[in-house]
Amino acid sequence: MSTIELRKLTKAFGSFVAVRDADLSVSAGEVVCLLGPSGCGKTTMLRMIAGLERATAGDVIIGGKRMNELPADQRNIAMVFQFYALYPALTVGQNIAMPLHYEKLSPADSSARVKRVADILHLTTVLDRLPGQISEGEKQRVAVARAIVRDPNCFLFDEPLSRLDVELRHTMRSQIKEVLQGLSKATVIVTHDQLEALTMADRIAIMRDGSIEQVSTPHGVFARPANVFVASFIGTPQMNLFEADLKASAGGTADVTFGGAPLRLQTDPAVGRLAPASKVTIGVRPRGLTPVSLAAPDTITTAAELIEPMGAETLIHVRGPNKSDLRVVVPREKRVAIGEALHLRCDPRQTHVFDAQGQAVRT
Amino acid sequence: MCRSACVGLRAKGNNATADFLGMLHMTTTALPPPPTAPDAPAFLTPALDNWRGAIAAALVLSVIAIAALPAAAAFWTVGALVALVAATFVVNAFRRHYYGGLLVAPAIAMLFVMNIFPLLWSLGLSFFAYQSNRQTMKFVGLHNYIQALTSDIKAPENWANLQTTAVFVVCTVAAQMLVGFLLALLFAKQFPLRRYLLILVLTPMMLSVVAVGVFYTYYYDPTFGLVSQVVNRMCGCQYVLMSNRAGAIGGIVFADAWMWSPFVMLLVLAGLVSVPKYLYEAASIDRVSSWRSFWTITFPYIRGLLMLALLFRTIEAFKLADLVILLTKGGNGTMTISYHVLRIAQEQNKTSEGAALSYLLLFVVIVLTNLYLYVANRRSQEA
Amino acid sequence: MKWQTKLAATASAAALAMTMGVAITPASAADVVLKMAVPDWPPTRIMKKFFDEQYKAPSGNKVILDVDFIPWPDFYTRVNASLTSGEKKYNMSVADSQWLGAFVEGGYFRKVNDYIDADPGLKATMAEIHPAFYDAYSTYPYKSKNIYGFPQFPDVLVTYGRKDILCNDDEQKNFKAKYNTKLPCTGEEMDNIDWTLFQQIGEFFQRKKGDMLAGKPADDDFYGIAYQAGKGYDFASMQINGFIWQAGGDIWDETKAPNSHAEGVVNSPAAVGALDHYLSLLKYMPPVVKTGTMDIFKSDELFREGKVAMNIDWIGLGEASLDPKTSKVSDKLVFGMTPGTRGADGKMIRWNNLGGQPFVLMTWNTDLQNKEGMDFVKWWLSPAIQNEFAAGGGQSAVKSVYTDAKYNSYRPWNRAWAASLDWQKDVWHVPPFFDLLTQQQDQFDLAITGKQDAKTTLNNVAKYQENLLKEQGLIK
Amino acid sequence: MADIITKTPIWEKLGFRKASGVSEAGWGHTALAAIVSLIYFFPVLVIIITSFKLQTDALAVPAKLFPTSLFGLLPESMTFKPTLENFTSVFSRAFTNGGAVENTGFDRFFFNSLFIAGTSVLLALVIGTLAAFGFSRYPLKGNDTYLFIILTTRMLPAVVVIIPVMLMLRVVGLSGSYLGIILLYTAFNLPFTIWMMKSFFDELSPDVEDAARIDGSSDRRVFFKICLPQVLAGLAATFVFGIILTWNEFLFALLLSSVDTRTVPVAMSQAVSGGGIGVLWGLLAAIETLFLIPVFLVTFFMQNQLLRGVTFGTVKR
Repeated sequence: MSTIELRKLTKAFGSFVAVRDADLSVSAGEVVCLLGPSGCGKTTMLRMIAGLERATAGDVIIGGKRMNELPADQRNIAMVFQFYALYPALTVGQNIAMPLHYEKLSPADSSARVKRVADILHLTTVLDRLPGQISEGEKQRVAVARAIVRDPNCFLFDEPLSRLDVELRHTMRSQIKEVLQGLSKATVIVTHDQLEALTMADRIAIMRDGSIEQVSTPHGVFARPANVFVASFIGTPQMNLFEADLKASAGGTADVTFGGAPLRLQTDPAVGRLAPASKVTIGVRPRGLTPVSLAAPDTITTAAELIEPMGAETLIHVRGPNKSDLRVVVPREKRVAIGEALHLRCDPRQTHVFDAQGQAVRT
Repeated sequence: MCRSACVGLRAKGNNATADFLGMLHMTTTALPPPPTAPDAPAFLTPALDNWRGAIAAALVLSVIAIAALPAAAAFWTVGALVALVAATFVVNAFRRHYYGGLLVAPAIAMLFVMNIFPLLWSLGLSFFAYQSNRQTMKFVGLHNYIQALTSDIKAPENWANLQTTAVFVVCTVAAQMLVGFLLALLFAKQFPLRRYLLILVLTPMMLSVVAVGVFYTYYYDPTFGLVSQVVNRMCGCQYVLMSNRAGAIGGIVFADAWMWSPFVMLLVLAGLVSVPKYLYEAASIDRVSSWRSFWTITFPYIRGLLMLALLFRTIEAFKLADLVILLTKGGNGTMTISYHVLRIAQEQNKTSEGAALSYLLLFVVIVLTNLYLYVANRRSQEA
Repeated sequence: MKWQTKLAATASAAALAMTMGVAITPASAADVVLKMAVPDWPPTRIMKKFFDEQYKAPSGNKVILDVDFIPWPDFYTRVNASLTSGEKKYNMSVADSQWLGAFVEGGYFRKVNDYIDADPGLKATMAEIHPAFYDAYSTYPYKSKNIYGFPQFPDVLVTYGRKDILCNDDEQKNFKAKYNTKLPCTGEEMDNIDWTLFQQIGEFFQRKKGDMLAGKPADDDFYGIAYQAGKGYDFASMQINGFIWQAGGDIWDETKAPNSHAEGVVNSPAAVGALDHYLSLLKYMPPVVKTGTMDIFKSDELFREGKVAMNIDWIGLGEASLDPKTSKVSDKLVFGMTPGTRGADGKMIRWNNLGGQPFVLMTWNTDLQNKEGMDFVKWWLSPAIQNEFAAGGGQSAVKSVYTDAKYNSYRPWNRAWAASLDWQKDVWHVPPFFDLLTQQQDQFDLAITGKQDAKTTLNNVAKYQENLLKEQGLIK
Repeated sequence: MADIITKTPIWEKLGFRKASGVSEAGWGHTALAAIVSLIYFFPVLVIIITSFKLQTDALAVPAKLFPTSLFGLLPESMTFKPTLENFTSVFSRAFTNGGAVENTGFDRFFFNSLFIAGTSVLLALVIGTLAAFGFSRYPLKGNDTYLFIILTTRMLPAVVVIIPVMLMLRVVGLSGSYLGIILLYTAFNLPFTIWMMKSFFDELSPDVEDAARIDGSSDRRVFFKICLPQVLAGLAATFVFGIILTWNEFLFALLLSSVDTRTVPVAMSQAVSGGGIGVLWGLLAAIETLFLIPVFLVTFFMQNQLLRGVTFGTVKR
């Protein structure tokens, strides 16, 4: 049984609350990413799971056992640190073998295990070097090797790829994912890079200011953001969010006023439950806006301001009603001149309505 | 950018000294070579940066001055010539952009004048028969050294004093390292009031040696002393700590170790608090036992400092004289070689004999230091 | 610029301060400065005070006595280093009598016969000085005609006693019962103590804490006798020499060089017996004696704190006993001459090593400085000043002063002073004095701490001295 | 490129999770440390207590350790009446029995100690920092050997150099002056100043300096504006370390100072000999107590910098 369950986990440093009432469960073989901006409490949460910080309130349950009181060394977990925490006085091989001393293996077994993970992570040639003498990518792999060399309850990764350059990050990402897939352990990865989270995780927990805002699959957080924060945090280019006044809504069609101009949108039927004349936030992915040739009740009238070719597509910054900035992604073939008027239609599948509290309105 | 490679290369050299420093992670950062400078002046050009010429001229003139002029005038002449040579070096360095040399020059000059020159002076003196209270001087070659090593009156005494010194060095350095290390472990945590308690432990090394010595005679005094009073009360007997050799040595070692353990503690503590915390966290996740994590994580961090502390304290222990003078006057088999040198050179005014003995002592210290550096270095390369 | 400005400001401030330190205000041209190195203690403080208050140079010059008061423990180190480094800093200095040879031979201390011969008044004063002190303080070689020094503070050993203990009726009665002798109580009775009686007093007054002492339970362990038995400087030798001379032995006699020897004299049976006698009394003394650090200060401290009944020590330490601030026995004091050895004929044989210090002039002084210095000496040795000095706590070796009836009233120990003068001798004054002394002290310390017997000790001393003196060409 | 990144301690630059092995402990640990510290401090405490005692109290048997009976809780024999007399005696007292109260010169001696120690440590800091920068940035051939030789100048017994030094100072007319003793102490402080400061310069990231040079800063500007501000903590540590070692120096001070430049450790013997009668315990303790205060305060307020500084470059941060 390799699961992690957090119940109402809270950590306060004096009056500052780093993590507040966090609930999360990770099942065996599942990879969960803790994603959020710097200082949102994700590392603190990971350290509480590891036992490096003591929870102020709530429970940490690993493998079905409550672990709150146990120090890190009795929780049987493996962790990869942000700066790898390689023991500077030991060789790579000795570093990897370090967790094995606890299991009291024979030297032969131990070196066989080290050899095996070194093979997996392509470290065989550097086993005799000191950490100061190897490259960043190798250090990263040593840190992973040290984690997988034994059979822990779960894996924890703290910003594992943050110190690598873009290319290396890409390869390491797939390598780590590959390694993890073969292990069927509960894994928690802390990252502030959404691409990392989206590619590596089975589920993503998005955190802000110590609270978990949403836990869902990569597809889920992208397609069905639970609130304005998640909507704005996930996806590049960022989702367009604008405030509007709801006039009336029925049967999946809503009439709103956006910057003085009326607009008719296809929305989730649940919008109908909102009181008329309430403030809402409309979120539309840049790829969910399509320029059409003529103005219509369901289009927003804007003017192109800045054009950024992105290769396959083109990103256009447009000026909308009430001087709002909107981003539109159009296919490469579509040519737009600066100052040209654009009438944008919203794709109902990529249009989200958030209520005055910022929560998504959905069935 | 060859920084780490350069260090690595140097650390593999055979010179024990350089290795030791390499072991201490003394990294050096090389700068790109300075922009092209004018060529050095020819040997015979009378230029202010012609240091080769200046050295040659100064040597010749010095010899003439020493031979021809009265002592005081010769002194000043030679001094002026040395200053001239130094000036040519500085001008040379300046013209050719040897900034390293310019930066180091004041320190070297200071050390030369105040340390190295007097040392050479007394080295020279050790080849003469010279007593400072009698103004006659006669060249005797190695006589003073031979006497110190073979004379049937002086040699056994020197040898016995050296042995006593060895006992002191071993005991007091061991005690200081142990106590200092334990104290450092005690303070290597963050706890309430740590700041205030730490300064209490650091205080002994700020005291004046005279006061410490005098007050320890008071603590050890059989009639008035606190130690004796406590022991007398407990055993009901008459306790005299310094009445035999073991007691006298123990008493001096205790006072010395008490005074200087904080020094070791300071160095070790500095090492302990600079171990990154995340290494301990990783170790606890990897379920490394605390014994093992001490040897694999903590010890590598403080090893350099422990060795440095050991080196500093050993050198100082060889010079142990003040506490001996204050506590026993060298009685009860506590006569150290340094006190012996002090008596010969200072009280009995046998300056050249004292100098010779000092250089023999320096030789012992340097041999031991290098031996120690060699061993330390071997250990660090194995690790 | 901030950094550089600060740096420049700091540097110039430091430079300024240093220049001020270098330029110690020099005396104006007409003044004569006599720079004098002295140990820091009352006799020299009094001298400086008298000089400042009373001295007017007969020449009419303005003479300034610039005194460097150096604490006792470092006095020799400081003066020796100053002289031998050629610093030529001092014009006058207090010295120990034994240092004369060491610094005369090297050309530091100035022979002053010419000045004395030129001044009949001064010559008469010199003749007034007790011969024991004149020989020890002024002459080098010892007892020759060459004059170098003048008494600054002449000193002898006396016995310090506790009236309240010694005169206690119970103690008197018990002592009489045990030894069939009267326990000495007054100064006159103490003058008559021989080493046997001294030993009996030591044996009698060994009291544990709580034992009865003078009618009361003792509040701490108590001992009868104490004398110097320390390894430092000359502490044990000064007492042991007295024992040796009294027993008919001798130390190496420099006045008979180059024909006198150390071997056979220093370790003669009489000397060995004397050292044994000295050692045999140590067991009655406070326990600190076992550590070899019972010097004159420690035994004095024990006496002042009321831990011993009788202590043999220099007069120079006496003032502290009289001061209730530093002494618990200030009102219970009695003084006598030091013990002698009872000869076969029942007469007392007395010898002791003298103490105290002379002061000297330096060879590099200008004539004017020497002249003013000699005028100062003459003034210092004049009876009026010597009397005033004695009244203030000093001692005088000038006959007209110490024979004056009022002399004894100055201090309680002065009664024993004049009587002791006739049997004082001094140790060696030869240049290798410190070699002789340190080796001898080392050996005595081994004997005192029980590591070797008297015979071995003196054999070692004799062997070393014979060798050293031959090496130095002092004996054949 | 890779090894440059290794040398840059990112965690320090980012400012979070500072390199520190200091783990937290609670009041229980405080209690343990307090017991150990107080036992260790006890001999010093006795000196401080003695400074409030009269001579006869100081030597009392059994020892009187308490200035108050705590409302009768302690027996009379263990308590003494505290007095400030020793402290006033440090500065002025009568030198002869019943004589007039005179200035002892200790105000001057304290000033001398402060001035000499302070100036020489600062001077060593200036010269040593320049040299350390030179050794660190412009390594010579056999750099480490030079550094080691500099260290060995402290191995010989001081007595060997003292006579030549005295002679030299006399020849140049500096004997007994502030300048002479300050220069000697400066040389005395230089070796470890160079060692410590070099370790600090070695630790600095060269990238910043390179960047400054690319931006057109002169070498001097790089030193003053870029390097020095980064090693201020190191300067503080070296200063404290130097003060601790210089403050108590005895032999050189004894032989090289005149009446006007005498320092406290030398003058302290006034109380050790007590004017020729033996140790004046209360007075000696009072001098030592006063003497301890400045260096105690400096160390107390700079202990964190000191702890950072005395690693002599043996620890990579």
